[in-house]
Amino acid sequence: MIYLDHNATTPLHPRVFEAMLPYLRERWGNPSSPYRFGNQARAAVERSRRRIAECLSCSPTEILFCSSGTEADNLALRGVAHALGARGNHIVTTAIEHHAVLNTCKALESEGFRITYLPVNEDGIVQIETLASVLDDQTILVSVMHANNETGVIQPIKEIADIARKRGVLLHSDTVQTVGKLNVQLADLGVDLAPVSAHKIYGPKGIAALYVREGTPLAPVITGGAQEGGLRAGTENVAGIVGLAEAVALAVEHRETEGKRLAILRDRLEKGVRESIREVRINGARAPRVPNTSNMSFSGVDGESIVLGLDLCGICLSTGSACSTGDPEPSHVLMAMGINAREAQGSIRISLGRDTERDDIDATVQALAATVERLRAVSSIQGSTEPQ
Amino acid sequence: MIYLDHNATTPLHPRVFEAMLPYLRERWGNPSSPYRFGNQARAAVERSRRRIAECLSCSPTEILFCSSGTEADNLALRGVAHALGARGNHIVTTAIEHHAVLNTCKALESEGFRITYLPVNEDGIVQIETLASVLDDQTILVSVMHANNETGVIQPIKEIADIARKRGVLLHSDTVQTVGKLNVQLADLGVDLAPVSAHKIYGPKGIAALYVREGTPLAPVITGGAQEGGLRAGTENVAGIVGLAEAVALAVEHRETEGKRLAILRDRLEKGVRESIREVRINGARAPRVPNTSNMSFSGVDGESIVLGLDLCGICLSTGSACSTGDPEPSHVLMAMGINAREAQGSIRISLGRDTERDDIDATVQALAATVERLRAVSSIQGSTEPQ
Amino acid sequence: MVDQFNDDFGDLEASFGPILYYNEIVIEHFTHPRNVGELDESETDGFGLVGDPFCGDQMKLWIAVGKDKITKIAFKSFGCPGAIATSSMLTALAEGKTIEEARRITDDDVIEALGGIPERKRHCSLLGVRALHAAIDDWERRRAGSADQP
Amino acid sequence: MVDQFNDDFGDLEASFGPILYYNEIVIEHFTHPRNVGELDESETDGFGLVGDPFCGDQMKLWIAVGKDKITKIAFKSFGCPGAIATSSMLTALAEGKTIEEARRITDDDVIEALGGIPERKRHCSLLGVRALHAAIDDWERRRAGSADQP
Ligand SMILES: Cc1ncc(COP(=O)(O)O)c(C=O)c1O
Ligand SMILES: Cc1ncc(COP(=O)(O)O)c(C=O)c1O
Repeated sequence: MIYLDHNATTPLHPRVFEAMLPYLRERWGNPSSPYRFGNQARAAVERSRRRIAECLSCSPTEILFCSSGTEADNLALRGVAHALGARGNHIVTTAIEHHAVLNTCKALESEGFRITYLPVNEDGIVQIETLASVLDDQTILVSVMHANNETGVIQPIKEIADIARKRGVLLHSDTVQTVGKLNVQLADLGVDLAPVSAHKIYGPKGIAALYVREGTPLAPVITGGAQEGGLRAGTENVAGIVGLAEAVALAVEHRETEGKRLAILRDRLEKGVRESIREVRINGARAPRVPNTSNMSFSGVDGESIVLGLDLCGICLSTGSACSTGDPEPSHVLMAMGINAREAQGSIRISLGRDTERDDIDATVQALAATVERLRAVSSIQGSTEPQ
Repeated sequence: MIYLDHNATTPLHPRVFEAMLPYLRERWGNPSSPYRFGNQARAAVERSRRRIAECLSCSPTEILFCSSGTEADNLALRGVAHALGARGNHIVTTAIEHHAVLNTCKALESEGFRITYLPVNEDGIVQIETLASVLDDQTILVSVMHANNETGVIQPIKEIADIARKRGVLLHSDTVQTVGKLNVQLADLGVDLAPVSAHKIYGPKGIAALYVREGTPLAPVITGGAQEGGLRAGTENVAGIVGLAEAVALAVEHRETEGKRLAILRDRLEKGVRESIREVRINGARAPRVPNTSNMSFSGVDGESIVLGLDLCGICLSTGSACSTGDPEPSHVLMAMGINAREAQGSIRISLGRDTERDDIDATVQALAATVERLRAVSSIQGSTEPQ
Repeated sequence: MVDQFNDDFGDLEASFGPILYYNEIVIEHFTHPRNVGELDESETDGFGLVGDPFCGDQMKLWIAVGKDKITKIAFKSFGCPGAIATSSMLTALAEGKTIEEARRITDDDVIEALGGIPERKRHCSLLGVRALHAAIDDWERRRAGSADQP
Repeated sequence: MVDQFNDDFGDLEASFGPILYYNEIVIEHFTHPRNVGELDESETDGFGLVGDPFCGDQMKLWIAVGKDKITKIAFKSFGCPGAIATSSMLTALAEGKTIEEARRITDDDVIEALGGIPERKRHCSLLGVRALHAAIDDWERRRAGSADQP
């Protein structure tokens, strides 16, 4: 199997698995229990928190554990909205956010919040010129992702942070796809809230963290016991937390060398595809991108058909974000970039990872060329020759 | 180590660990991915759902996965409150619920919901005579736990369900402490919502399920992708889900024999304590209780001091629920039963489990007697001889 | 290779979440669709073009009719695997049938012949049936047109 | 046995959640409290009884004073390990001290002598200091009382 969907999920790194094992087997105490066996589990949680904080340049008390990138995004958005709802009801986000942010904004909209969706240009970059003008005295939060999960396009977070800070507005940035891919130094980045999801960085599924800058007002989404300073109740997933810390450490440790390696492979992939398949468009190619992601549109064919065709060759890739797959609507990210619905429908995302080798890339180019050709022979739409 | 805090958490059963392993190692796909490697993970999730449904007598579509018993309680309470908020704003619960329910009710109170807390009698049983009279045409939900986590006292859920159903009010029952201890047949029990937490039944931490009876209106707490029918977004914790299913199956399989075994050990413990320590009160002893739990008050000594004293002998037990430990307030459960603050302060919970043997019980009785005696020698309060 | 994955699946559709699981017959029709192509203008007796505004799929279908029977059929489809496989199966079912018989082919017939397709792909099978009806209508119009001619 | 667990702990207090981690000195004073007991009415020069309404803890403290020095001290405590250990350490610090010196003992002195106690248990250490002050006040009252007498 050639797996090229690392933006959807990644395998557990053996070192992460090893780190988790003692907490699945011998050290299974409840971190909130008052005896030493519980303290042992507590120590593991707090050591993990400290480790993650060191890797991402923040203070341990600024790291909250929760169960997924999605939950972290919910805690950030709902948490700030409910903490500051009395001060203002306006939130600014973008048209290209992950559904974890978009659908949470929709939910907040139905609670009475006003949401502004910033547009992106054809390269997939958020138009920050408009940001300053949409902020008003009701604005409590700006949420702009660090890099897009479908295209890999990096957003100008520091500039956005400057604007937000000047206006006294909090900034959440969805960093789920950038930890381990970009140099995420939270203190530097200028954001107030940022999630990390373990399963995107060779950690386990079911665990994540939210960075919450010191002093950021936040209401809990899940209430109950006093865990996580009362901001996220529920018995801690100790093994998961230890795994997350190990995964973050690995991600930071290997970021530079892996990034360089993957950028070369990604470029090889795109060159190969351009050379062997006509009428292909690489979405976001002109923008700065994370090194592992490539998003392509093939005119006249359907993305799902390409995915199945390649699956039958033992190659795993997807049409876009995993959680919207099976959804018949074309990618909201590509549509926001001005790509028409039919072209968006013919798009796939290829995301490389630690296990990706040069041979995998070459085999994928070949399989992709053959599949697209076969599908185009079946297709009732002849690419650009078809009047739309 | 003698571990007698199984109501706080339990070790991972080797069979559960074995069941999880393939999903931590080889089968790490994202269940929402459109290729077969993703389908493999999806199949594991759906098979687990079916298995749990079979064990608990409900339909697979009535089982939602989430990350903890606490989250399941939040989803039940907030989910119904937000789905039915337009119809009514009154919720009835009890004074002895777990903080996952109590603090969520408090949060809903600050959103404008009205909460009625039913009292319990001195045996710790909810006074259902008062239930019918507190229901009004604004009542949308009743939440009464199946058995209390501190005392083990079983609540008359079927009678409560009859009343709730007659009045057309939904019923949530916190079954976190009863799955595997009582015969939880969800269809029979008459409840509309009920949680299961894996780590209480020899499963992993960080995974749970909520039973939601077909047709029960529910709003999501965590929004994003389309996972769990849109009711709980976030990439699924596949290994955790598989582990939960295995744990539920084991819990149901061993319930009867384990229950009988533990009831005998629990009775031996209580007899031993009564015989070797004066001025002890077994809280809830006259009520029907789950077989593994015993809650005791020793006059003149502090619960935390007993816990540390026994910890130093290698025996793990606690003063009450793990998530309120370290909290200086005496147990709200015991206080609700009419026990005064100082006596409540001198209480401990002993909860037995699969690894508990007769020798452990005898060693615990001895250590407990010695510790209480030593602490009473230091104590400024001489039990009943002390005027209060 | 398909089999390696198949053992895991039962009636998964009943539960939650997006499942794009296609069975082996569907996959076979997707990888080797029957009657792909176009008929020459000269041999075309009916043509249908339909689109699914919901998912963006599109299908073109050509028929040649002799003695009220569909003697030749060809299609081209733009769409997901479900669209391609159902298009293919529809043409396989329609070929050699009389116009009357062909008109009675339903989307359920197509799905049954394929051994089922994912619930959320059922609408794909309508595309083929609609394209066939459009082509038959076209054939009837053309026949009426030529009959009108002196 | 304590050591087996100790290696894991640093400055855990800085982070989240209830941590009831006591160091070895605290545990030693908890398991072997100094000066436990009561002084006879006859040898008691001062007595203090204080309670912590917040946590329900209670402490009784007796002193015997000779030449302005605390010659004997005894206590009884109802409360958590922190309360017992701080009570014990307070008596150890106060024994042999002059009244003046004893009055200057602060809760921080007690905590320092114990090598620290959990943040949320700091209030326990106040109990001992307050009980000692109460006993000294009582001693002063008694002395004033006997001085008043002809
Ligand atoms: C940008 C982004 N945000 C949030 C998420 C959600 O994270 P999780 O899968 O851990 O819920 C994802 C992954 O799907 C993502 O790519
Ligand atoms: C009755 C009850 N409800 C809810 C919970 C919370 O479950 P979890 O620890 O999985 O968050 C617990 C356990 O602490 C419990 O005993």
